[in-house]
Amino acid sequence: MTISSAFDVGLVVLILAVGAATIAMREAFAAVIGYVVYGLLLAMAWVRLAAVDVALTEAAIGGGMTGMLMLGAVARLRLAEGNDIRTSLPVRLAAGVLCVLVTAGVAVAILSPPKTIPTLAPMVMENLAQSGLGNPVAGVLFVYRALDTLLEKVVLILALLGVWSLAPDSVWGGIPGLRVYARPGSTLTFLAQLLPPVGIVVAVYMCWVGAKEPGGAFQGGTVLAAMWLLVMIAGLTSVPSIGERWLRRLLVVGPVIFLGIGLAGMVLANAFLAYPPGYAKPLIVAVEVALTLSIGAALGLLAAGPPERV
Amino acid sequence: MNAATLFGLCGAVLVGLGLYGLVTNPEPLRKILAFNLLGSGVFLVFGVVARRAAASGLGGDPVPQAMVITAIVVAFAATAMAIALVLRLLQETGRSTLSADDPGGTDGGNS
Amino acid sequence: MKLAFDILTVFFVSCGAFFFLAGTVGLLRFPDSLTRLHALTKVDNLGLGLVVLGLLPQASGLFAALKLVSIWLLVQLSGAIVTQLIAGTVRQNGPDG
Amino acid sequence: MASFLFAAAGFVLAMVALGLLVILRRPAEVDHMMVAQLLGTGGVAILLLLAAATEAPPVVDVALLLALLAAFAAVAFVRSASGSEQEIPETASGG
Repeated sequence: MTISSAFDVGLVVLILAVGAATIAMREAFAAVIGYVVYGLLLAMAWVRLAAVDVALTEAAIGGGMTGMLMLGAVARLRLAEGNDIRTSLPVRLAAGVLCVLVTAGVAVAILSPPKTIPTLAPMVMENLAQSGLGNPVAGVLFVYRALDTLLEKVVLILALLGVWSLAPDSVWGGIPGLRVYARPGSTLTFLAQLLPPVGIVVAVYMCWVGAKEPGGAFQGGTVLAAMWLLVMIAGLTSVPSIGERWLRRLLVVGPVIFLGIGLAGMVLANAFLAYPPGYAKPLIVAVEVALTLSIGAALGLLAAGPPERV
Repeated sequence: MNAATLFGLCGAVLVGLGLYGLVTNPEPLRKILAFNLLGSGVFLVFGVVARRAAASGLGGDPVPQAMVITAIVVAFAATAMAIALVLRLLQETGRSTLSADDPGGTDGGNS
Repeated sequence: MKLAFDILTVFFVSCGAFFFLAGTVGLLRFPDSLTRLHALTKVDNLGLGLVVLGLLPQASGLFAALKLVSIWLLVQLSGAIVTQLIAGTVRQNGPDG
Repeated sequence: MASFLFAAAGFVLAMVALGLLVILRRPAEVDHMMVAQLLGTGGVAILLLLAAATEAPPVVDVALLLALLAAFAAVAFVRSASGSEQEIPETASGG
């Protein structure tokens, strides 16, 4: 066994242990903390699988944003009662057997790979030069499967609409119920003053470097969202009401520009979401910048929750 | 066994763990958490598919990688939606379980 | 020259690893939350600093080296503030909170 | 050189694992919050060592993101810890 595979075995054992702890923990708070750890460890697994783009996304969303979202819920659900219901032993056993079977099935599928492994990588690499991008993952996201990426932005906005629509009628268009932790002059204020400038630089860097190396709009947008939430939690800026014009424009600017360029492609390049030859890279960078802002706004608002006061 | 297979098996176990948590845990929030675990296991399996197709001087097939990135963001959106539903349920009914019984009426101890 | 750089790397990274060990021992042995927090933050940050110092000779250029140092500075600064925050929770809720 | 760096990364991973084991077994919430610190330093060290060992400079960016989000996660932990239920305390004494 080489040293790198020993490292991998250790990492896998740790991931599984933390994952199991997340399921088995009695306290919801501890379980969510376990999940954050799990997300950050999974980012390392993605690094070992040579998928740095995915590692960045997993660290940002799996570790940071999902943790923030769930911890907010834990703090509220703590006040609820009626959590003592336990699942009976036969049900647990049956579920255990079912899960072992599912695991075994997936494991068999993994251990018996097909003779010729299907891949689109050579095709991507052949055509990547035309787009002027250096990062094949960005190439797939913005050139070959641009429709997926566009629709995903629409899904984000639809999810946000879904979250908003859960608010009572009386507070529609009001302010999201993000719990703040404001203690004037506290250390949190200092952190919220120090970290966001760094975070914004990192977000711009991620977005810019995404064309050539791992990174891109998703990662940059998530960092922006995290920094925005930090500033709001510290009480340095107030949480905007969801009816604000600028907020709604920010949410749609990315998809609208993407769609506009896609429609222009029908005229200029003979296909929806095709880029005219020679202009691919600047257009993709423009789309990425707009998407970074929109993703940041959408993720931040998703974590902030439905409006609760007017 | 190479690294890709190892992480693939890790993904398989995570799928099982997540499924177990999803079935047995009564609290909705824990169910959401377990569902995320299940989902990330599936992503990991998908990542192994990408890794096996390493070609053209790349670490892996970029197509599955791009799809996993999309999936992670969509999973976050779905999680946010689910949590908003749970919190709304709490607001409406004052409890955070999905069972149809009376709140806290299991064995008298409703503290 | 390459050898000298490699020796520097081995030396500093080993020192860093030692401090990570020391931090974990502190986490295991210290009696209450505040002292454990202290062990974790100070010693691990020093360990990370030494690891970064050890990796500098392996960096591909000035920019890469600067990036390494700025990551350490970021961890250092945010780590110090975050520790203060957590310690504040201890003071507010008591050590068992 | 690569195998030394891998070994160092594995050692730090073992230390982080041990730390996690200790932290997550303790009952106090305050101890649980320390995982942000543990991953913020140990995780960054592991990723930097991996980046150097596999000669993959983009991995350094993952370390950068991890450093940033560990601090963010810690804020989330502190905000949601029990005892901070009141939205905004009337007095700013903090004690």
